[in-house]
Amino acid sequence: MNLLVVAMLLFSVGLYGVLTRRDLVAVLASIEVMLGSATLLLVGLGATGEMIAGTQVGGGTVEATGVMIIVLAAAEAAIGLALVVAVARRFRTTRIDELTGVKG
Amino acid sequence: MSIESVVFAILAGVALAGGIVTVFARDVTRMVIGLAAFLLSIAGFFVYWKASFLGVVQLFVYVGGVLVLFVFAIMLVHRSTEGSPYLETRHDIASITVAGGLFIMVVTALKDFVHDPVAGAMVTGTDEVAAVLLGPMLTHFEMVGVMLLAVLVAVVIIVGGEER
Amino acid sequence: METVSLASAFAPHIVAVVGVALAIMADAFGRRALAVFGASAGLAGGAVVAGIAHGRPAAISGDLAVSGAGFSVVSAVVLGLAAVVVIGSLGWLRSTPSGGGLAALAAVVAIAAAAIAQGADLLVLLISLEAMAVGGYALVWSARTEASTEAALKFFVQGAVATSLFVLGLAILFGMYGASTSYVWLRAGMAGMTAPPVTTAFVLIAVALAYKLGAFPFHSWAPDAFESAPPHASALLAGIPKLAVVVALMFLFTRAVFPYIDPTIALWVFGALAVASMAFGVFGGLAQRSYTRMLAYSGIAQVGYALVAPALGAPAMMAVAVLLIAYAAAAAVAYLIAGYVRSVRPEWDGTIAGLAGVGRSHPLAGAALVVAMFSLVGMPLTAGFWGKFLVFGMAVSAGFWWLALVGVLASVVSFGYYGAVLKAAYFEGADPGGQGAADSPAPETTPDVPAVTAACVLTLVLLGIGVAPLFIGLRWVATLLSFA
Amino acid sequence: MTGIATYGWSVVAVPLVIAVLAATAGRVLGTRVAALAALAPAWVFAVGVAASARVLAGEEGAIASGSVEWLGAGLTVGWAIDGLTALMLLVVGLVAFLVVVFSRGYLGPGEALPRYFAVLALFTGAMSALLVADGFLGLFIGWELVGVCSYLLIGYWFTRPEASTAAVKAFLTTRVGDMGLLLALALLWREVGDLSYTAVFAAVPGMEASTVSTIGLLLLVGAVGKSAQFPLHIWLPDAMEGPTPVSALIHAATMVAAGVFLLARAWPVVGASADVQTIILVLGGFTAIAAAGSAGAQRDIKKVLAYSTISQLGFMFAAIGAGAWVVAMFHLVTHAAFKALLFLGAGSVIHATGTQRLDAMGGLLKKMPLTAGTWFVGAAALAGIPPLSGFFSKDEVLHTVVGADLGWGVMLFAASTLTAFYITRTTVLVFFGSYRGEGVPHEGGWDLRVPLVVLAAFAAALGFAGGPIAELAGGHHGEIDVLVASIATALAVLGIAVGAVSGIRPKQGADVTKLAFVGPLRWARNGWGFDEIVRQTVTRPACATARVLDRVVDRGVVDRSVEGVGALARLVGRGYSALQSGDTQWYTTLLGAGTVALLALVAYLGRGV
Amino acid sequence: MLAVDLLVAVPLLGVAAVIALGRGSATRPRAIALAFSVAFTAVFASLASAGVLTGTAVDGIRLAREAFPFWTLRIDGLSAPLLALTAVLGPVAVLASWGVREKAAAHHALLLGLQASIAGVFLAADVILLYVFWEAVLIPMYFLIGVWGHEDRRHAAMKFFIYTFAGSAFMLVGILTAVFQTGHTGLAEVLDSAFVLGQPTLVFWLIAAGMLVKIPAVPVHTWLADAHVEAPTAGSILLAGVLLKMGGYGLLRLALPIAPEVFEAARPILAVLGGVGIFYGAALALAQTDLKRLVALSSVSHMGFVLLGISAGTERGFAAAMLVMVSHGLVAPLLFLLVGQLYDRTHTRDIERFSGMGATLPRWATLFTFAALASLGLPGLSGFPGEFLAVVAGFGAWSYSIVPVMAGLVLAAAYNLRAVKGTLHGEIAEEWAEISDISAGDLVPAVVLAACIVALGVWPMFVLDMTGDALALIAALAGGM
Repeated sequence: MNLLVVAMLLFSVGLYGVLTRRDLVAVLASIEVMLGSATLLLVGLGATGEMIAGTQVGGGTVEATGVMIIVLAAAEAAIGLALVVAVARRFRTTRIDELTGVKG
Repeated sequence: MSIESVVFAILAGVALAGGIVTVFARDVTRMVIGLAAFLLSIAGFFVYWKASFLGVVQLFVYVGGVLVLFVFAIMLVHRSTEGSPYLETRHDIASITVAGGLFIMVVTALKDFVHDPVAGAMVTGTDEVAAVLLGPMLTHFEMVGVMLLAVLVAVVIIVGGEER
Repeated sequence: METVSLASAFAPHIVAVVGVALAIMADAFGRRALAVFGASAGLAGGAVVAGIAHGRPAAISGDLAVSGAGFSVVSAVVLGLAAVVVIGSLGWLRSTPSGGGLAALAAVVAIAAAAIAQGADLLVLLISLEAMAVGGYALVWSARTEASTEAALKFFVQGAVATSLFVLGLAILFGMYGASTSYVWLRAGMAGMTAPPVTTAFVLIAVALAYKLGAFPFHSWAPDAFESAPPHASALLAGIPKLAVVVALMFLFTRAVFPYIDPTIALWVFGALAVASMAFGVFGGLAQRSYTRMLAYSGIAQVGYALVAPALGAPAMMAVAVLLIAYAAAAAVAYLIAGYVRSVRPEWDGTIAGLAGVGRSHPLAGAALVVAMFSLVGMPLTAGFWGKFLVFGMAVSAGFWWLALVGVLASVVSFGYYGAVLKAAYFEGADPGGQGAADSPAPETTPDVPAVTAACVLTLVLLGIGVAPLFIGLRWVATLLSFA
Repeated sequence: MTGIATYGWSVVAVPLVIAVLAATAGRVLGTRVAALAALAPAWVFAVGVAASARVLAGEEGAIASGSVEWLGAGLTVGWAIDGLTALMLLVVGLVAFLVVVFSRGYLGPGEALPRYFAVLALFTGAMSALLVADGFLGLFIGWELVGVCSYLLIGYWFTRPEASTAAVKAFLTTRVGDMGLLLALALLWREVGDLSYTAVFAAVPGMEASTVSTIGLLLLVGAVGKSAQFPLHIWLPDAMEGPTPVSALIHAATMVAAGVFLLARAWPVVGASADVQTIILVLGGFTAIAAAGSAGAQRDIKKVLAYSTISQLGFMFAAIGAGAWVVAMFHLVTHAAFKALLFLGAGSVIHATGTQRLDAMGGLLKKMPLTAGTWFVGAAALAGIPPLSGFFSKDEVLHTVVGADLGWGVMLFAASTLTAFYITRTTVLVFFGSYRGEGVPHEGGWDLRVPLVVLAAFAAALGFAGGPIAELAGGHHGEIDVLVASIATALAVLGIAVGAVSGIRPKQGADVTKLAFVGPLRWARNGWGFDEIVRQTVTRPACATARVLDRVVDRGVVDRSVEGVGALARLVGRGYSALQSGDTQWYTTLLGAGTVALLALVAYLGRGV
Repeated sequence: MLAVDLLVAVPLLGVAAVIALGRGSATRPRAIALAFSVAFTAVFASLASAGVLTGTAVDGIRLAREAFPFWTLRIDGLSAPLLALTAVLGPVAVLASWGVREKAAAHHALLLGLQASIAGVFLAADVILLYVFWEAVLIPMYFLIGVWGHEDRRHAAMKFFIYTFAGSAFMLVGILTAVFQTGHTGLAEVLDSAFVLGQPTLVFWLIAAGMLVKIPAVPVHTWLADAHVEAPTAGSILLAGVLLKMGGYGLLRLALPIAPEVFEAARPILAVLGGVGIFYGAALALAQTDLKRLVALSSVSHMGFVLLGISAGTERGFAAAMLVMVSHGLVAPLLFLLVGQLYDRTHTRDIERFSGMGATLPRWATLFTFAALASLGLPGLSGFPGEFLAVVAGFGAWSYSIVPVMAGLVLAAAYNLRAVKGTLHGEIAEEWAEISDISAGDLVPAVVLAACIVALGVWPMFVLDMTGDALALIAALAGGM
């Protein structure tokens, strides 16, 4: 049960980071924390060794799915950083609370 | 206090510490270190659960790739902005309730259904993973390929400068 | 369900990917026009292939994709509509730096949408959502203005959070029940259980999809993104992804994975989202002065009407498909016309009032605008009417006449802003007898011909679907879009 | 010759056709349009004569009748000519013909003649329709058409604001009465299911008393409206704004008599309930005395005659109230003759002096001997001097009313005295003393003089035709009551004496009414102030409520609430769009909050499982 | 029979013809439009041979063999008189907009489109088709008011559209419930299997709400005045002439038969709405200074009689409602035509500023007086039979509680005559001394309407023969006499 607690705690901390950190890069870091903790939970739950519907729960597919998600997270980080760089170039700042031009 | 629980505790501790430092660090470098610690602990978990291939992938992709990406971004970004690398956080009630709420809701929902992973339960080796990746999950593999291609094109367009 | 090979299920997508590759290469050599044609041709090819496949009854192939009947039709519509919009954006893409790359990205978004519409595996869904999101961020950013950069970033941050929620939901489901992320296996694994973890996963995945749809309270990205994005990009991003995601949502929640969840939960979750989105979209739209931002709010309202379907359960799938096909086409027309007006009136400040006299000075664009607006309102003689007729009809026959009444009254209030566009386009300008607002075209404007042609093609589609059923009934729609 | 009576409907059709011809071809005909218009009443008179001849020759039942299903089963429009109708056709035909002749001279060439004569012909047709109708529906159609013709003719000189106001006032007041009649029809339709006279009269015994008296009362309301009895009499004095020949025809002889004709025609219904009769008696008596009083104080020659008409109609209503509708018809006929004569006489005087004010006339006996002579015959007949027609008919009225109710009998005696007083006063003011107006008054042309002579002849002779008139009307002719006759005549002489004294005026410029009690005189002159009461209690509040309803209720409440809903929607919209604050982290918080809310909702819903 | 379908097809062809041929010039479109609207009248006349004038029902050709055949048209006793009215008003509307110069092609195309959808509403024998045409009517009207209207046209067009669209929104939910619960969309089948309906009260009142907004009944009438004041003459003619009748027609065609017992319970409410409508409309009209607004509010009063007639629940009452609808369909357009012609000359509709027009415009004044008398219900003109029958039927059903209706009738006389007095009577205002009387061209539509008014006034059986036994069937349904 404490795997669930650890993973969800990390997820919540990451989410809190996203919601409160001033700096864009820090927000990205928090997003990575969230995705990492979600992956951890996925693999952790997968590794319980239960037998469901005749097949070994977990096994190769869990790891393969893990790999897929890590790749996705990396892609996410890449495009995120690209956007952050674009914002930095255009707005000369990375403070998220100054980016409120578009509203209404 | 079996060996497993001790290892688990250590890894969990490092992960939590890394996460918290990443989120609450005042200084950029301390944040990066925290992130590195967090990612390493995740890799540790995977290895601890015998998902060694996954651990290695995590290590290479994250620690090697993404972290370096972060460092470059930070250098790129903070060079162009005269702002001090001082990062503050805007603590407010709404964010705490949302984050905490999510935690409480999910944990209460799952707490009596989830069993802790049993070390060694996942008897997988690299060849099983390869067999799965190139077997039933081949389609996912190719789709991820297309997706990465898209990301590549997008990043080049966004950051590729004006000359094109 | 006789199985059909996985390759043939994903055949349309593969054909389209060839187009993408072609586009990227062409752009590399600086041949932007060729890139646009390549991407559009790829999409069109994919649409044709999907169209051919619609004859077969719906079948899950290789545990990953479902094809045949309604699913293939939706996939064909998605790809076909995207092809038209990409060709329609030729003018814009040719004049903007790295236009070819953007065309490729637009094609990727369409392919991902088609994959979502035919997905029968959570991971396929996740990867496609991610691909569509990435394409979306780039397209929104491509206006290269301060506003679009900021909007793209906001789009990204919320997208990332939504993706992580999706992964969390996937983790719970896959971790606890499935030997694989495929619907078939998940359903076998869960074997009818409705334990709290299942409902939690239900909510988390629903939230991720609702975010992609732009339903209230997950809508915040839509107004900013669609207002600051180039109108041609919004034309692609506004309607097509919503159509695919709703079909996936209906298939996932009412048929494949969660059919035995207590119907009141589905009614309450989706009903609440539906009514909230309608209210927010409709009333929010009234307060808008900018034309594209108003269209974004109207998108939220249309999603509200669409989310009535999942609240009713599986039989409403055909109805919501018709509703959103009509919306996708109408939204594409509305945004393409915005692109056209911007090309003809460079001094247009993007406001609805700024459209003064467009109907009189540009009859074709005006006519397209009229049909699009009336289709979005749901007026008879346009496709939008049949969408609402079927969805609210389903609601009424399920006994929720009040839900239908809320929906229909929301459409009435929505005329407040749709009508304002027509009012500006036709009633403004001098009193009868005067020409429209001074629209002597500035010397160097080149009218965006591809955009208005694409808009007119889609207008004819809207009118066609609107008038045909009067004569030949709705049976052909039922057979075409049956998701049995 | 008497065959033409069979075409009952022609009495309506011919005048209508002539009216259309006069209106369209009027421009071309010039003054000859009068000749064309004269054909209409001539035809009506001819049919009347033919029909009367056949009735007097003893032919029973309706001479010519027919009906057509106008609005579906039961609602038929029919026509039939019997004795009563024939009598009225005679009266209408004759007076209308003479009025058309008189109008030819009275109206100058510059006037819009086609419009005048077309409406006059239309009026003849409408009046005939009313008379010839064989059912209440046909009667109602004629009734309303006659009202409109009166409106059009009163407002003939529409450029004069007083004329157009008077026309509207006339139509609205009679319209109020018509509503009573309409309600009566609705009630009859509900009770009987068929509006033709025969069906209604057959059904009356079957109905319970309260319904019959309600119908009677409602019919009375219609009659009061049309015959300008109290309280709906206020329009007649103002109606004098119309051309004088019109007043002679419509507001003396024909239209105002329609009320009496209605009560006579519907006698089986009206007579069936005693309390309706008493109400008619009281109403008639009161109107007679009150109007006679006002007539005495007027300064305008036509207003005197207007109040006189109201008073004489009051006599007829009293007679009907007393149960003798035949006597009322007899008095109606004689009154039509001498009152039309007086009006045309007044017309001739106005034509000559150019004014209607009594204090600008005087001494016209020498200048207009023929008008004066005919006027004397009319005035004497009105006053009830034997052997003129007025004496006989009024005597019979007095006889029956005294027989029914002594109190009201005495009132009528006083009224007839007052009648003698005001007609003599007017006669003296107009024809004796010295001429107080400008210019040189002289007799009119032949078309002004001939009608006067003809009418004078009838006014004189009709008294002796009591028998045939009564027979036509469907009743029998009573003998002269010597006692009543002698008292009446004595009182008439007294009235004449007092009238003569009050009529003598000093030379130029003296105020005509320099009598001691000036205050009550002005009160009497404007109809005992009743006109003002109605304006304060009905017309002004009606317009006020209309304005309030429009300004406050409609635009203020109903419309504003509709526009308000729109504004509210916009307000809510502004609130929602403020939600889009532009801050990324607020957006993401919203997303997170939504997720947590849904999780809570699902947990709450799933708690039972 | 093909002719029935032609009634919708001909105006649509007209729309195409006007757009194709008439684009450039300002005079050609009106000629084409006139040709096609007269053709519409001719097609309707040809239907007379099929016995339409004596109430026999004629079916349109059955195009679709599908199980969901929406396109089924039918003309019967209930729709024949109103179609006849449309046939008369079509050409009149075109003639009334003879002077429209700018965007003439679009104007006449919209007029013909409006006529097509109006014919569609009255012919539709399928509930969905009825709703489609019901909404389709709004589109041309919205543009007619919006583009060719007067100063405040934009707000008026928006208010008109949203208000009636909201009404028909309720109606749509009612129709959806009926269609999806009975499983049919054909009007006959839906009515036959109406017993299946879950909540008949709900369905009745949802559909009736749409109708009451359209009639308009009193609380929901404020859109009418604004729409009329700002609409161009041709728009007002068709709006007052036929659009208002769709409400009454809908009540008899759809709302009543679908839930007769609910109608029985609703009759008192309808009666009150009718009575209040008559009195309130008349009182408002009395207080107006704008001539067109006065005529618009008089329509509210006249349509109150329709509600009164329908609320009587008997065949007599329905006949009265039909008569008032047809008569008002002739009188109101004539009034709007005349007011339009006056506006073209004086560019104002304010009664206070007019005086003595009777002398300056004799021909116009005669027609205006004629129209005012027809409007106040003078016997011999079309207003009387309908209103008389409504009062008689109303009295039969509600006895003495219809006294306010009597007051309404007196007020009707008051506001009509006040309008005549205000404009025609009094000294000749020097301001308008030199304006010219209406030309022969202007006279044609006015005389056509006047002739119909007299014909209907003298012989109302024209309409009652046309309704045949349709009203009796509905009355039998409603349990009335």
